[in-house]
Amino acid sequence: MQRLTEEPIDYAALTESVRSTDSGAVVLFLGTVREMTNGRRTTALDYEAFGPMAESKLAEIEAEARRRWPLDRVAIVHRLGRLELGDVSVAVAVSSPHRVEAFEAARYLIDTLKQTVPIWKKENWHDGTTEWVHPGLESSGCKSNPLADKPPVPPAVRGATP
Amino acid sequence: MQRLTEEPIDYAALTESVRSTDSGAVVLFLGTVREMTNGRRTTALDYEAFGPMAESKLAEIEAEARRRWPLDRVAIVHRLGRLELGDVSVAVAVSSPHRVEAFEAARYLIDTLKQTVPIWKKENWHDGTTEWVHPGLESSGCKSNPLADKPPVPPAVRGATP
Amino acid sequence: MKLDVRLFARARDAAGAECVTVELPAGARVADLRAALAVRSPNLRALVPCLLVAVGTEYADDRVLLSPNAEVACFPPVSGG
Amino acid sequence: MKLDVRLFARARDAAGAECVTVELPAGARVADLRAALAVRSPNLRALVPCLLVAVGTEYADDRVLLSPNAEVACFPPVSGG
Repeated sequence: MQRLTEEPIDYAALTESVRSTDSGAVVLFLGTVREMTNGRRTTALDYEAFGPMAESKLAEIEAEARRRWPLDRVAIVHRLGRLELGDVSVAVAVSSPHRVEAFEAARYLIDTLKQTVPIWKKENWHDGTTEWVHPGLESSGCKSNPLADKPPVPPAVRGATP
Repeated sequence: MQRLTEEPIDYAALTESVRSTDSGAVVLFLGTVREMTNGRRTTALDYEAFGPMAESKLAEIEAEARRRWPLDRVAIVHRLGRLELGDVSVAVAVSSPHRVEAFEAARYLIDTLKQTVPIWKKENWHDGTTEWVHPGLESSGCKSNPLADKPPVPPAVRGATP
Repeated sequence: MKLDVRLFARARDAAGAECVTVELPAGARVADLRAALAVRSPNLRALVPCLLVAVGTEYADDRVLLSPNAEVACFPPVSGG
Repeated sequence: MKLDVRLFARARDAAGAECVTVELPAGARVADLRAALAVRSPNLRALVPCLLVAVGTEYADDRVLLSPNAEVACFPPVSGG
């Protein structure tokens, strides 16, 4: 299950949704809005997404995780819009018979989400300035493009279409 | 924070207790009672602990995790008594500024808990038989003792008393 | 052919528009789209080399051929999570 | 000296008691406790070699010296989680 939402994420309900008597392990990851980043103070984050593609990519990474590990249930929710300090921006919940797989899959899901799902955050710094966060992109432009010289599907999700 | 309890574990409250604006990541691990183990059906588990030592060892492994990773908050609760299918037997919640540390610490905490904290489970099999679970111990006895030839503190927690 | 290109995040802010239309010859590829975008929106020029391009809901590299009804989106590196 | 030894899980069930008392000479070590336990509770004999021994709240190997007021517990490998 994957979902984008403008509402606060009910991570307890999400966790309940992956529990089952087939599983001995549940791992939940929450991304939360941290106040300090590299010594700068944030007051809020704005998240936006390219919705249809983000949902499609989330479904792909869930499918890839299920190919790699024997998972029971998977639930991923990403919040969009204005988030205040401490708010939950993303929740990933995974259940599996044994714990190693649940840990590895949850880690894979959030790592891959951050690399490949078209969602962006904008910092609203305490000093009143705002800044889109685009990893690898300097204010002067970028040195190299991860897609220009590579196959259409980024490496992290290539396995999703074997 | 570490606790043993006979009551159902409120893992949502536990997760709330580790959230903070200093953290960008929360990882929660839940152990839950699985129905099938090596093809055998369980109906319930009974957990018992050597309470004072279990609490002391839980405090040690939290201290060791804090030495290894820059953690924000840690909460560990283990349930004792009769647990039915699907019940949560243990919950480990960790927050940290960045996700890698939260994942690694949560994994370390549950792995080490299972190796060193004096808690035991008894299987109540569907066929009416019961069986204490003692890893490495065969019904005829054991081949080797992990403590007899080694220093007093098991390897996994040696670093806790440098 | 005319293609509507959706923009997101810093690319949208730089262009001052959620969508820009570019004119491309038949047989154009993603690389041609990049070049056209830099001409169409000079404020995007510095960003263009590092934009990710999606056709439909799939990432597309510079060699991908564009059809007249392609749904195209361009955006800088993602930062969800 | 007399030591009360707490037992847990399968060790308690095998001995049929939560606590057994063993008589040990002064200067006895954990290895001597194991031997005495096997004599005191024959049903524990098969388990004794693989019991973990705790003095207070710390694991203790066979070389650890036992004091007359030591709080001792013996139990098979743990299985929490």
